[in-house]
Formats: sequence, structure tokens, C-alpha cells
Amino acid sequence: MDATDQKRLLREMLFARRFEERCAEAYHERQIGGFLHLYPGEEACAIGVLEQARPGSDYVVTGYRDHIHALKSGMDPKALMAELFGKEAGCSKGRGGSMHLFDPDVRFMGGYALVGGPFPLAAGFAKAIQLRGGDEISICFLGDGANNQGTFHETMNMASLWNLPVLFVCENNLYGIGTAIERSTVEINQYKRVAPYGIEAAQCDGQDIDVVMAHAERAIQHVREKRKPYFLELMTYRLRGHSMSDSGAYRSREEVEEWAQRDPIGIYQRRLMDANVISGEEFHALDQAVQDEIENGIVRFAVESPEPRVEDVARYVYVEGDK
Amino acid sequence: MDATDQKRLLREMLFARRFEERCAEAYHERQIGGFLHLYPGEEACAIGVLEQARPGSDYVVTGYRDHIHALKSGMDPKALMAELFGKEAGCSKGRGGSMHLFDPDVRFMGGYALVGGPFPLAAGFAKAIQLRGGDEISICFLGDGANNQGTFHETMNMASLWNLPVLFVCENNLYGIGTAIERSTVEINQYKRVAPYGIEAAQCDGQDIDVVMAHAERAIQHVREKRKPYFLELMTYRLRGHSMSDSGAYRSREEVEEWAQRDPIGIYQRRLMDANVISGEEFHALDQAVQDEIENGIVRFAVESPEPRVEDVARYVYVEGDK
Amino acid sequence: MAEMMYWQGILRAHDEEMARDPLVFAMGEDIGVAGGTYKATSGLFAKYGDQRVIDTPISENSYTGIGVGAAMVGARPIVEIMSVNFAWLAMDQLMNNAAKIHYMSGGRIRCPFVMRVPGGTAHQLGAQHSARMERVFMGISGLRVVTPATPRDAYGLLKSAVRCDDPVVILEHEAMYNLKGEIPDTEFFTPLEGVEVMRPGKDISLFAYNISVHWALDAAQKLAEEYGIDAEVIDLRALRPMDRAGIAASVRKTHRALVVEEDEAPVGVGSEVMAIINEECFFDLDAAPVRVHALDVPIPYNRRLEKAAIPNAADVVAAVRKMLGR
Amino acid sequence: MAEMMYWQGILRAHDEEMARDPLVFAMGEDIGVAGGTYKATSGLFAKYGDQRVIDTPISENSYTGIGVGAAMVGARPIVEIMSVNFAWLAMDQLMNNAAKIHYMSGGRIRCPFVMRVPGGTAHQLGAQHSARMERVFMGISGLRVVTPATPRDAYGLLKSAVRCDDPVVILEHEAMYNLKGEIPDTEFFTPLEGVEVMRPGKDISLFAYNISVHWALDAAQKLAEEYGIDAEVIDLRALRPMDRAGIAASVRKTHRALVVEEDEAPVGVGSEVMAIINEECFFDLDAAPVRVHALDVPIPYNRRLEKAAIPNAADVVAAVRKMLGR
Ligand SMILES: Cc1ncc(C[n+]2csc(CCOP(=O)(O)OP(=O)(O)O)c2C)c(N)n1
Ligand SMILES: Cc1ncc(C[n+]2csc(CCOP(=O)(O)OP(=O)(O)O)c2C)c(N)n1
Ligand SMILES: [Mg+2]
Ligand SMILES: [Mg+2]
Repeated sequence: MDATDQKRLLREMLFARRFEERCAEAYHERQIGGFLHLYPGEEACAIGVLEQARPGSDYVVTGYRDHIHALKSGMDPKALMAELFGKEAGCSKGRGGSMHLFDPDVRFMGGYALVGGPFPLAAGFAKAIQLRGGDEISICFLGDGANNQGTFHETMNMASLWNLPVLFVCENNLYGIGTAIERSTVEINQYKRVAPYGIEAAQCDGQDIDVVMAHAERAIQHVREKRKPYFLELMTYRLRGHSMSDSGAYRSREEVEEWAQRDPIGIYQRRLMDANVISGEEFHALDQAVQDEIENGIVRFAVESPEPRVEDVARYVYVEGDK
Repeated sequence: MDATDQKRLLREMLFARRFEERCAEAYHERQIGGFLHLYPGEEACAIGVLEQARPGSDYVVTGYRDHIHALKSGMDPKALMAELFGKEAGCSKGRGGSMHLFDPDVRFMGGYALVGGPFPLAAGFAKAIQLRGGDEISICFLGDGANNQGTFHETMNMASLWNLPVLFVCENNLYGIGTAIERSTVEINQYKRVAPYGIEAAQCDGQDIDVVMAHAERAIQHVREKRKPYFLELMTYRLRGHSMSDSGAYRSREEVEEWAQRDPIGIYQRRLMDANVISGEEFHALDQAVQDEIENGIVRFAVESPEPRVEDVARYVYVEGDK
Repeated sequence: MAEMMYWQGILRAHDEEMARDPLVFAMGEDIGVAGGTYKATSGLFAKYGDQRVIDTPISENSYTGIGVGAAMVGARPIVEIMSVNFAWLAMDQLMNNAAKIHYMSGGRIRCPFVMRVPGGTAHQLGAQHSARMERVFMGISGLRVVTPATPRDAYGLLKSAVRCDDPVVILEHEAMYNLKGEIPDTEFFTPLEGVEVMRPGKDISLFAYNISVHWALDAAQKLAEEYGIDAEVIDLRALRPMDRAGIAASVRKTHRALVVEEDEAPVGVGSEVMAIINEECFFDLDAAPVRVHALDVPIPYNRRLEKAAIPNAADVVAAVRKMLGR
Repeated sequence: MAEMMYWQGILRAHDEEMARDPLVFAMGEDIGVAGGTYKATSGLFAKYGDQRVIDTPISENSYTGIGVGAAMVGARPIVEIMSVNFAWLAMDQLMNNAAKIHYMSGGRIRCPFVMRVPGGTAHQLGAQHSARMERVFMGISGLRVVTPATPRDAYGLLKSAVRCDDPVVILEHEAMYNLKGEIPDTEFFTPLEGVEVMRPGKDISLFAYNISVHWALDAAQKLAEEYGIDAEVIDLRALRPMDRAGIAASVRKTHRALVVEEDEAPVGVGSEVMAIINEECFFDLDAAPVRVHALDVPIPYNRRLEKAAIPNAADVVAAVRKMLGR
């Protein structure tokens, strides 16, 4: 990967971080409502995996912690922020909110609030691909907690049995809300749970984007070429609470601090600085530029966008009713 | 095991066989209605396992193919046959039918028609045992097909996580209705599917009752002493159709014939004859006695029993309404 | 015009749609090699292969979700749930995803998903295999729910459902697959909305759907022959959205209404039809509308109790006579 | 008599019942160490330990089933489903097993199972986290369904539910946990059947439950103060079985009825109450009964749309004025 791409990746992670932090502010200012689940600390996962995919061609789906997956899939950040602000220009026309981002134009398929719900959807996209032919794949990101849902077991079996081209990415951040993984799950190494389904699997560091990309490349190649599922577990950590209402009391200060040392942006920044790809000044300027874009390009757009018309509240129940 | 017990076991299996055959007749004569799932070919499973359990103290639960499990748990065969005939003297007062046998007095807890439904119930019995203390255990029999239900995965995890004293017995008869196991399931060795839950497991021949008993003894001891779940897979085969309406077209004549050679009653009968525990004549007499008991003791009872009163149709919706 | 059985109508609809569009596919337990519990997919496996006629594991929620996912990106799944009680297991994917995706995405994603569900009380199948669940499906915004009373509609509704861009649940009846009736030889589509007048009449409107249409028709004949009462029989057919205007039109004509349903009463089709009548044409009523329905009990196994729990044509006749004082 | 919040009432009921009976235990996601999303189980983990206050994995159907199994052999589980939409995942165990086991076993097995379910439309939680599902629970024979409108009943209904030998679903409201109200200091039990007259009146009966009781009370006050209309407010509270006599008694007195519900209309509480009124006291009505309800849409995220989708006290006032022509 050349320096330009490396800088771009660093910028993407930084953008993701600043975007989420700005969402938190907007939430506190009550410009964003509902549940808001942010991604700081996990940026290398979505960005690293999707760097190896074909945005706009491969289908991507995830849970409610979905902003960065949507962005990296190619969603316009203005449409995303407008959605969070509940505006008509939002990617879901203000009907969905943070947990329900959609952009079928770039094949970002959502954004779901029920834990475990996307597993079968992802396999379904793969089934449609299989019927149509072609070399697209389907990519499903979910958390460690989701693997305790029955849909995990059922979908893994069918995806493998029917040779569906789907990559399951488990973002193992060690918690489901306030419950530590070892209190909810016997096998804490999630990639070991797919062995009985005959699905190839691997586990790797989710904080180092180079490691993520290396594993994702192999994983995606496997799915794309063999037309079979693959399960990739990324060990990661969320630096913030589960959602905006989380006190975080269930984690020790030391644990959080330890993981903060392994912040994916810090790791990559140091690496690029050590390799003289980027200087401290350049990084600072990049950060300024990112924040400026978010504030003046994106948030302003969201703020200034019109609300949906109340008369349209009953639109989109049926396709027939769309007109 | 001494000769008396061996003869008793042989008689129990023979009784089970004749009982089921008589049910089939009664079904054709329209004395039994609904769905009827019979057990011929699989007798060594329920009888062998429960021979090692403590009927009346350990809880037993299974699916719809439940007659023999109920009998071996200690249910009165008259109450069972009366249930199939829909009579008030039936174990479920004629409200349940073949798929819904219950006898809480001997801790036979049913009898369920939804595939996979009993997994959590069995764990629930074990949970109650755990709260009360004591060394009882819970035993759950289900088929191979049931393991594809989400409840399998969810329950295995919780049963192991919470150290619930429950024995899962998988009667692997290679088919779920007309679908061969390899067409529905990636891992056809069912005992291998529980590895990610940290549950000890074994697989053995389900046609040889001595083998079943040996494995069941170890399994039950594990659950009873360690207060942890265990998963025992018994390889077996149903000699009849899935239910009375099954054409059986999905299995080859050769396959059925091969398994008929391994009929559990035949295996055990030959073994006892070889060891001079029983003679051909004695066996014949035993068979006559069994058939006589079924016909004159059990079926007659069922035939002569009164129907439930139609006025009572709305009883038992709520406990309050029982009176 | 050929006489066909209900299951043959369903099979023909599958076959025509699958032949036309390679993205139409069928999934369900034992629908492939075995041809389906009620033969409604027989022969399709041999004709279209295992990628389009799929025998599923016993994993209702997830194969439903796989269908929903496939539908979201342009495929046209027809998912069979073998018996309606098993649909409880699949509700998450159906209700949380299929029904809501179009709205939640601001109209950007369509979900042309079809679910076929045999249900009803067949013969002594007991509480876990006897149920009508239309009440449950009907309660959820975003779904369409239809139920055929005849072989013609079993064919025509499935045809329409497959072509529809909204998720559609089709409620069939386990005791009706061998019902015979005429189906036109040329392709046609039963509309997914609107009632159908099965028998015009002027004295009372009998609202029914699926199997209860037949009870209502039998009752109407008896009422005409023996009591000189001219009952109109309305097949509700589309349970969601319901045809409020069609219901009101009949009541405005007859001034009396009875709803007959196989299900127990509370919070069901009967209560909704009564509410609609109250809202649309209360002052056209000459008598209090009446529900004829199952007893409010889990369905018992014993055949007499089972019979006692489920209504029939005689119950309709008795209720009408009582209402008209004849 | 102390003023307590809704969640405190629930917590107190848990605590009293768990202290009394060692077979009472609580299960749910994040109810233990974290004390519950709405604090309704806070402190119990420390007091009763991890065998009786159980943080579950995200496995709704199976931990519900574990509760059902435990109840079948004498334990007294209180299972919390974190938010009502997730209950779709648990319907199989609840509907197929808990609701039917007593009947199917000819009365031989009891299932004293309690499920608590926060629901309703809170604040912009979107279509997959905003719902009332009473319609679904109410449709199933064998269940009891209740829903508290006040801290007192949040306490008293849970107490009664734990002692009841039938399965009971308690529907709570996510926006009501901080509601304050008086709860008697001495132990008491709210009955699981029957309506409660929250405000007597003579001009019209307003039937409500859970959060809509508060809309109805607000509306009644405004109707009295500004329009001289004396509305009676009835808390339905027990949704299954429903108190037909209690509903009819009020209508016989006021001759007018309105049902207000947070849910969309089709096949819901409103339709059932209307059907009951039609069946019980049709000729006592001076006007067509009316439903005030949510729009028939999945709940949108945008706050204006969300507000537009959900009814409120002003809608009740408007509907009553229209009905009475004032
Ligand atoms: C079916 C369902 N059950 C419960 C919840 C509540 N819930 C929301 S997020 C969450 C934890 C999920 O943990 P994990 O899958 O590890 O994802 P993470 O939030 O850690 O990324 C839970 C229990 C839900 N949204 N859906
Ligand atoms: C939830 C559910 N899905 C589907 C069915 C229909 N069904 C009844 S038995 C059966 C096959 C079960 O196979 P298995 O578990 O291997 O048991 P076996 O009958 O072979 O003993 C199926 C699919 C059902 N009863 N319940
Ligand atoms: Mg997590
Ligand atoms: Mg089997």
C-alpha cells in the first residue's frame, strides 16, 4: 500500500472518530434523538475490512452501531448526518435514525436494531447473488453478543450447507451492553464457534488496521473465489459506553485505559510517523481539515435541511403508497 | 445385570414395539386421530437411557415421538392408550393426544409438537432443581433435526454457562421427516456440535441396548455428580414412516433393510438366547403375554373409558377455571 | 376452465411464476424432494433444481430471514412455513424486518417477500398444531395479509403476491388442500385488496374468510331454503389492508352483520370488522352485529371437544335466526 | 403511603416476593450486575446472588423457555424482555408452551410464569424499538395479560402475577418508569382481572390502559373545565381476560364510548372493546363508539413524524367534542 493510500486510511479513521464525537455533541444538544451507538475504538474493523471489499458491488449489513460501516460503504456523510438529525435529506429520509441507515445505491443494506437479526439477511443477500450469478459477496458485521442468538446457529448452518458467499465479521469488543463476554458465553473465542458448521474462520487483532486488512483480504478472497462463507473475528474494544445512556460502571478504569493505549488511530498514526509517511504537523492539519469538513460541510447541511412533511407520515408503508 | 433384569428389559422393548404396532392399527381404525409418530426401531434409546435414570425423581421431556419415553418414565400404559383414544382417563384427560402426553406424578413432563421446543424446557427443569438443591437431573430426548433450531444453540450455551444438571439425548435417526440429515446439516455427527459450549459429549450405537446403557450410565453420572450438562448421541433408525401419513419414498429399500437387520429387539433377543437367558419358546410366550396385556388390559380399557364431557371443553384454560 | 384442487392451484401459480422469472424461488421444510406436506410444490424440485426449490433445515426464523434478505435485493422468495404455529418462531424476521424495511428506509428498499402458511384446525392435531394466526399478522403495519377460500384464489392470490413489491402473507388451510373448484385456463391475478361478494343477499351480511366462507355459504343456503332469509356472503379475503368500503357497502344494503371466524374471538377478525362497521355505518345497523367464533380455548385433541371448540354452519344459522327473530 | 416511581414499585414487588419465596427468581438481559435498563431490578443481584438474579445471554426464546420449564416444576420465574419488539423472538416458548401447557395437560401442569415487557413509543427509538404488542399477547388463550398505568399497579400487578398459577404477561411502558405515585406501605395485590374506574363521569366512557390512561385523564379534566363534559375514565388494566361486565356497566351509565390506545388500530384493544360493547350493550349506545389510536404505520424516527403517529390527550378531547357536538 502506498503512502497516499496510507494517509487516506488514516484520514478515514480520523474522520470516523471525529464524526462520532460530533454525533455525541449533537445528541447532548438534542439535535439527535433515540438510541445512539458510537464506534470510537473500533474504527480499524469496519474500515480495514471494507477497504478490501468492493463498495457498491458487495452488500454490507450490520447492527445499530452502523455509522462507520455506512460511510466506508460509500454513503454520503451529509445524508448520514441528516438522517441522524431526522431530516428528509437523510439516507432513510428521516424515518430510520441512527440504528436504521440504508443506502441501497451503494449496497449498504442497514442498520438493524434487533441483535442477531442481520445474520439471515446477509445470507439472503448471498442467496440472491447466487441465483443471479456474478462474483459479488455479502458482508455481515455483528458484535460478540449477537452470536448467542439462535439466528447465528441457524444461519451458519444454512450458509455453509448452501455455499452462500457471505463473510461474517465479528467485532468482539468483549461486552454486550454491560455484560462481559465471559458472563454470557461459554466459548469466548468467537471464531471457534463456527467449527461445527464447517466454516473457515480466523481471529485477529482488530486495533491494528494493517492486521485487519491482511486477514480481511484472505477472508474476502476465500468467499469471493470459493463461493463459501467465512468467519472473521476481530478483537476490539469500544472506548465509549454502549449507547449514550451507558454509565460504563461495569468496566474498570484500568481496562479502559489499557485499551485506549491500543487506540487504532494512535497505532496507525505512530506507524505512519515512524515511517515518515506523515509528520506530526501534517496529522494536526489533517485533523483540523476533517473537523472543519464535518462542522461546515456536514453538520451545517444537516442543520439546514428541511424536516419531512408531517403530511407524509403515512408514506412508505406500502410500495403502492409511495407516490 | 442379572437374567431377571435382562428379561425385563427385553420384555420392555417388546412391549414398546407391540404397543406402537397396536397404535398403528387403532389409527387405521380411526380410534386414534391426529398425528401419530411411532418408535419401532428406536426402542433401545429411550429404554436404555432411562434404565439408568431415576424415574419419578429425574425429569424427562421429549418431542412428539413420545410414547415409549412416557412408559419408561413410569406412566401407566392404560392412561397412555386412553389418551390416544381421547378419553377422560387419558394421561392428559384427552386434551393432549399422542404428541402431548404428560404425567407430572412420575415427572414425565411431555410431549411437545414443536421441534426444538423442549431444549429450553429441559434446562428450565434443571434450573428449578438447582434452586431447590438435591441430586435430581433433567433429561431431554430430541431428534437430529431439532439440533438445527436456534433453541439448541441458545440452550446449550446457557445450560453449560449456568451448570445446569441436564442430559441431552440426541436420537439420531438420520432423517427429519423426509429430509436426510446430510441435506439439512453440515456436521452430521451431532455430538460434535456441542464442543463450542464446553459440554461433554459422546456418540454410540443406539441399537444395542447394552451399549446405550453403558454410555447412559456414564452420562447420567456426569450430570448427577458434576451438576453439569452432557450430550449423548445415539445412532438409530426408525423402521416406520415419520408419522402415519409418510410414504417413505425418500429412503431406499436397501437402507431400511440394512437397519432392520440391526433391530434393537432382534439384537438383544439373540444375545440373551446365545447366553441361554431366554429360549425361543419363552420369547414367543413373552410376546403372546405382551400382546394379550395390550389387547385385553390396555386397549380394552381405552375403548371402554368414557369421553370427556363436552361441557368441560373450557376447563383448564386457567388454573382458576379448573374447579 | 379446469376443475382443480386448492393445492393444484398453488402448485400452478408456483410453476408459472418460476418459469417466468429466474429470481422466483421456493423454500421450506420438505418442500423439495418430498414435494411439500400438501403437495403444493410437488414436481418443482425436479424441474427447477435445488437452488430454486430448497429443502430447509428446521430453522424457521433464519430461513424466513434469508428469504427477506433475498427479497430486499431483488429476488422473489416464496417461503412456506409448514404449519402456522411454527410461524411464531419466524415472527422476528417477518415483523421486525420484512414488514418495516420499506418504511424504515424511507421507501428506498422494497421487500417482495411471500410467506405461505397452512393453518387452521385440521383433524385432532392438538393445541400446538391447530391455530389460525391471522390476528397476529393483521396487526402489523407494512404487511399484506390475504387468505384464499377457493382453489381459484389459492392460485390467483399467490400469483399476485409474487408480483407484489410488498411483503405478503398468504394464509392457507390444512383441511382445504383437496377442495375442488374451477380455475380459468388463462393466467389471472386475484387482487390483494378488496372483498368479494360470494352470494348477494338483502337481509343480512355474513362476513367470512378462508374456511368460514364455506360455512357461511352453507348457512346462507339453509337460511334461504328453510327460513326465507336472504343472506349476503362476503369473502373478506384481504385481511390487511381490509376493505372498509366494501364492508360498509354490504351493511348499508342489508342493515345487519355477522362475522364468522374459525378463530377464538378476542382481538381478531371479528372484532376488527365490528369496529369498522361501527366507524363506517353505525346508524345503518338495525341490530347489534354478531360474532360467531371458536371457543376461547387452546384446541383440544379429543374429537368431540375439538368439534365443540370450532364453529360451523349450524352456528351461523342459529345466530342469524336469533338476530332476525325467525 | 409513600410516593414512589413506577420502577421503584416494580423493584419493591421483586424484592418482597424474592425475600418471601426462595423459588422466585429473575432473568433477563442486563438485569443483574447492571440492575436493569430501567433500574427495576437494581440491587437485587447483590442481595440475592447470581443464581436468582440472572444476566442472560441475548437468547430471548430460550431463556423464556427456561423460565417456562422452571415454572412447570414449581419455580416462580420473572423474566424481563428488555424491549417489546424482542418479544417476537420469544413468542414460540410463550405462546406454544406457556400459554397451552395447562390445557394440553388436562390441567395436570401449572405454569406460574411471569414475563415483564417494557414497550411503547419512548423517544425516537424508531420502528424496531417502538411498539405496543398487547394485541398479540391478548389473542392467545391461556395467557393473562395486564398492564399497569400507575406505580401502585406496577407494584400490585407484579405481586399478583408472581402469586398466580397461570402465565402472566405484564406490559410496562418505557416512558413511564419515572412516573411518580403513591404506593401503600403495606403489602397489597392489584387484581389480575377487572377494570378500574379512575374518574367517574356521566357523559361518556373513555376506555384506556397503560399510558393512554393518562391521556384520558388529562382529556377528561380539559373536557370538564372547558366544555362542561363529564367523562368517565376507565383503566382497562386487565387486557386478557377482559372485564366485559365492567366495560358494559360504564357504557350503560354514559351511553357513549371512546377507546384510546397508543397502538395502531387494526385488530387491537380498541376493536375488541368495541366488539364487546356491541355484544353487551349495543342498544344502550347513543352514538357510534370511537377509537382514538396511532396511525397505521411503523413508528418513524423523526420526532415530528413520531408525534404525528401517536395520539394524545388533545386527540381525545377533539374526538369527544365531535361525538357530543360541542
Ligand atoms: C433481539 C435483541 N435483544 C436485545 C437487544 C438489546 N441490546 C441492544 S445491543 C445489545 C448488546 C449487543 O452486544 P454485541 O452483539 O456484542 O454488540 P456491541 O454493542 O458490543 O457492538 C443488547 C442486548 C436488542 N437490541 N435486540
Ligand atoms: C418448529 C417446528 N418446525 C417444523 C415442524 C414439522 N416437523 C415435525 S417433525 C419434523 C422432523 C424432526 O426431525 P427430528 O428432530 O430428527 O426427529 P425425528 O422425527 O426424526 O425423531 C418436522 C420438520 C415442527 N413440528 N415444529
Ligand atoms: Mg460486544
Ligand atoms: Mg430424526
